[in-house]
Amino acid sequence: MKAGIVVFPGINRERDMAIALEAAAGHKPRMVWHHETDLAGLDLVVIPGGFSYGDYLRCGAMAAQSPVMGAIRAHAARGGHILGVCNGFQILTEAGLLPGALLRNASLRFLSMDCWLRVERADTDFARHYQPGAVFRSPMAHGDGNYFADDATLDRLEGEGLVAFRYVTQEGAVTPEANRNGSARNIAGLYSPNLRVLGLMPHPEDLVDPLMGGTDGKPLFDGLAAALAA
Amino acid sequence: MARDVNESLARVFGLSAEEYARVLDIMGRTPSLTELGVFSVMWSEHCSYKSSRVWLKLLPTTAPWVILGPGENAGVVDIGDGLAAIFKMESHNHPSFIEPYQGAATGVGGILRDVFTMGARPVANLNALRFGDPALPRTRRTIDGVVRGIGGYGNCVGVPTVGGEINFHPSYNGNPLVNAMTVGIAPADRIFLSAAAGVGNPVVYVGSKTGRDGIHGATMASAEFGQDSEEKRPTVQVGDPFVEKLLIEACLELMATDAIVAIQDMGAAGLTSSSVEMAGKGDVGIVLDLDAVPQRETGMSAYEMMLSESQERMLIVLRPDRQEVARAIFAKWELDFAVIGHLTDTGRIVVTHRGVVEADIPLAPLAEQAPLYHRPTVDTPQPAPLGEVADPVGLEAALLRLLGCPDLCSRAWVWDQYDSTVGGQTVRRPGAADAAIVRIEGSRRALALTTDCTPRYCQADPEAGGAQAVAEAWRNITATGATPLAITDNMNFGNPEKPEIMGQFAAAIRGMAAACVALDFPVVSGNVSLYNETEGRPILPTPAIGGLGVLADAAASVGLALPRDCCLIVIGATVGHLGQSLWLREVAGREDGPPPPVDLAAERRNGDFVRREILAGRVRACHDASDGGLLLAVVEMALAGDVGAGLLPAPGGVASHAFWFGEDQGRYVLAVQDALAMLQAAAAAGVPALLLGVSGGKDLTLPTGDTISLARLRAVHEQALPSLMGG
Amino acid sequence: MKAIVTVMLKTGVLDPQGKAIGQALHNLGFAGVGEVRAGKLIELELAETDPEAARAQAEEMARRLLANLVIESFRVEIAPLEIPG
Amino acid sequence: MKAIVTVMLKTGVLDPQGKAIGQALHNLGFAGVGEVRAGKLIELELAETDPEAARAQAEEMARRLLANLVIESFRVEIAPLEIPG
Ligand SMILES: Nc1ncnc2c1ncn2[C@@H]1O[C@H](COP(=O)(O)OP(=O)(O)O)[C@@H](O)[C@H]1O
Ligand SMILES: [Mg+2]
Repeated sequence: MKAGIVVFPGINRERDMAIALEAAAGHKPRMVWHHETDLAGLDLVVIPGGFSYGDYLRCGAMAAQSPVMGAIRAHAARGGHILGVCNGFQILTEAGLLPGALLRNASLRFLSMDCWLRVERADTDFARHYQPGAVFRSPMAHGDGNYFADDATLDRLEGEGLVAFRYVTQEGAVTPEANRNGSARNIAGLYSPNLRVLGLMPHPEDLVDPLMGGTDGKPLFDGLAAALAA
Repeated sequence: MARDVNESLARVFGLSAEEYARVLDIMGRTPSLTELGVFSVMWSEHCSYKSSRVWLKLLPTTAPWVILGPGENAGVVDIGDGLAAIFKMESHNHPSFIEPYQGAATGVGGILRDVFTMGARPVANLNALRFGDPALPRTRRTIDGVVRGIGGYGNCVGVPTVGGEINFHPSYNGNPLVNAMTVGIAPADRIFLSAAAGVGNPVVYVGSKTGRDGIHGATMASAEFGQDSEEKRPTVQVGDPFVEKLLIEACLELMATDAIVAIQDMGAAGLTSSSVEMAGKGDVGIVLDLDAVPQRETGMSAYEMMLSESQERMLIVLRPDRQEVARAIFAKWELDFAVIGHLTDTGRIVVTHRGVVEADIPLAPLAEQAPLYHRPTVDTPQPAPLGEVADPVGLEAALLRLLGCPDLCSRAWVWDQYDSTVGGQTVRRPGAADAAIVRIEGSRRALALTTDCTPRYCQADPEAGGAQAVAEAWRNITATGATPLAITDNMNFGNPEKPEIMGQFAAAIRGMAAACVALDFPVVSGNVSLYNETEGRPILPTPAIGGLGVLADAAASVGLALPRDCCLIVIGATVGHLGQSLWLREVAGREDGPPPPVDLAAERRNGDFVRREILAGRVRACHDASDGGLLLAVVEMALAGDVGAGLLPAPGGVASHAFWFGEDQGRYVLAVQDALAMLQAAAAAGVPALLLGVSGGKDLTLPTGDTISLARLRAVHEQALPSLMGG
Repeated sequence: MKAIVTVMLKTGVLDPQGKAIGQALHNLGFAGVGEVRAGKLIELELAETDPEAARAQAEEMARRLLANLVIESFRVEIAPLEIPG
Repeated sequence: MKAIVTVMLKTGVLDPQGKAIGQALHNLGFAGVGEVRAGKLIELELAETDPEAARAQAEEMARRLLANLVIESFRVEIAPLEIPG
């Protein structure tokens, strides 16, 4: 798997992501500076978490306009894989590569804690190492993770099976309490129609080592590495 | 700005009549306004340590593993594998009272710069906070703003906030304490220092532009709050964590080259203190051309530029042949870069602006003749012994009250707003262990980090309290299995011109020094914040300690979460000391008696034993017994592990409430599988040990037979702070 | 010219900030406060001197960056640059 | 009445948001953009029907909650409540 991690000014989880990808793929991912415009040769483009451009104005808004986005769009258009985590998810929605938007958390506070995620479908390159319906733990850390889309869009996403993960209780129930940031229909992650683009708010890359409290996030990266093995 | 410089203006600037006379003497003429500004900030309490220096000298600062003690921007210790930990704690108390969000945020930004300016990538932040009575709306607004500010800055720069502490007391009503600590990692042989060298070398300004922010912040930080504090407001600085993040990356990139001769962040008193200190330390002169300074506002005077405390700026002396390399790096990160001067051999700082020499000051006397005061001290009277205190309510009621009181309730509401995992190296997060554990990327090694101080002990007996603060930091690190290495301190006290306050300060230092020596735990950096008073009422003396330890293997650390089917054993002697305990305050409604004595030899013996047992793999969980005593320690372990416990009766000779809520020092609660072996090992080591009970189930069973469900305990513990803060 | 771009959440998009402000005002004892909506305001100094051209430029900026039209709507006002002083 | 409270950073106070927006507009190729300042706008529906009383009320709200007078200043505009539609 040839993975590249896009680094916008203010991104801060690129190192976490590199560790998770290296553990899965066996080699270091390429770091892609936001001025680069050629992503040829990459199987997977990852937009990691952080505060691109300080998250001033709106999270992800300024990054979504930067030069590398043209290359990322082209990568998507040729069916390449894209993973956007946290700020990366926000950037993907701001760039229109995924529908909807991420609003301020309903509590209006930054939320840093573990959450439980339910795997809504396992027949994708991202989720293939999870069981369908499995519940896994993931850290999250964001101020603006409250997923919003209008009802028609939400219905379409559900109808087309594009919801990747939902916030649930440890037992797997979709409840308001499990949905700390207030996301529409407990949506934590979304696929593009071709299932090659995934955006999600929580940070599975921060739970890939037993020392850090678990390996619940590891199957995502292992699955990707297996799917994209050259 | 055409003001006549004279003694009365000097007074407005915070200089005394004698100090101003000394300025005249050094200058041999009336200083310009800019020069007066330079003297006033360099000789402020904040920059000169004029009241505290004579006492700080008593602190031990060396050990074989100390690479650099106090004197640089932060302290440096060897942590093995060719790496160094660089760390420091600093206060932002006054700014946080005036504008809690920005005050706390810029406090975090400032301490981060102190650490990365030395070449370290920051890997952890901690914060030690003291607030007033939480029933007051003003206090709640301050808490809310401070917590948001710390999170807002730390989360954005991507440094995990992994620990800290919070206390409440009405003495902090008009003067909260915000002490921020940063820890970074650098190669031990690539530490960057601030002493300028090389006559002719360029002096370069990088980071954000200069505005009229925080002018006279350093003297404000040294001034007591009075009725007019509201009017001092325009000095508030606004932080830009995005620029700070870029600055970290740009500086670290530059530090990987050989371009830097010396580097220093612009902290309090901005351009003045950074240039004066860099040149002074290097015994060179410096010329600054203020026209070259990147400016955010128009029409700034020399005085304003020299005293501005705009954030996210650094001053660097470069090798002349590397100037373009450096310029390119800062251009890449879209930061300002400007050559604003060069080094000279004159021993003077010369500042020009629009073709006019605005300041020309000899550096040696500015430093050497800085005021130094041996202020009079009065000892704090020894508190009267407490005597017997009857138990008015019983164990269960007292436990529930303590568990939900502001000083003991869960801090999850706070740490849930701090990104504690960014970096992917946080082995033990807030609430998971007595010290946070952060692994060093790409290695098995880890740091153990904590902040500690019990101000009510310091108020009753500053010497015992000073020793206790150091001992508790050492204990919290030990309780994870780590080896304590060194501390940073943040001395928060009232007005040093009052002999009682200076007496508190001196005694706290004596206590700290004794503990540092006994525990091999030297001070490598620190900060002093005086004049923490509102309308003449001082805060509790608060010598906050930030401790750092190291683990050769992160996997060997233990947390405090209680596992099932273990025995609970307390290490250390329990005599049931209730003086100054939280039980006494919250249950008996009294705040008197002496604080618990600190037996440093026993502290060391107990801790070394506990660490050895943890590293031998014979301890499943460990928690020190401190605030609230043994029962609180056991309940915190039970809640963290979601496993209940059944407790045995207190041994004869100690009243039940004193046994369970007394705050005797030097104790640890261990969860072990083989109780007998542990008791025997303790006996062999000459360490007191006692079986307290066993773990299992989902309830706490008190020795009285009363049973309380963990769910109920959890509700009391975890809902207290959110409900106080309104959700 | 000076352009003032006001960005508000579209009706139908949950506005937790507005709600929280409303609640806080209520708690402070202010009566008779109905709906509260929170938005953003961006003031731009433009070199452009023609009001209509300036408006067009600001609208373009709003569409491309200042507002996210999935959730927000915007309004542009144009005013002469004030002489500072 | 409807009250519109505009809250801006005081002049001289660093405005990281405004700065970043200006930079982003520049990167997007918009020329001739001078200073950019970011602020907040809060729209309140007030039961009060007298414009002057409504203004006084909104100003009081701004002073007590909506603006942080340490670093921000505010302006209040009063307008009749629109009939929704
Ligand atoms: N301001 C804070 N920021 C982050 N973590 C905090 C803060 N205050 C307390 N904590 C965390 O809460 C836990 C309990 O703190 P404390 O009661 O002071 O512990 P102890 O008494 O064992 O020293 C620790 O993990 C500590 O790091
Ligand atoms: Mg502690």
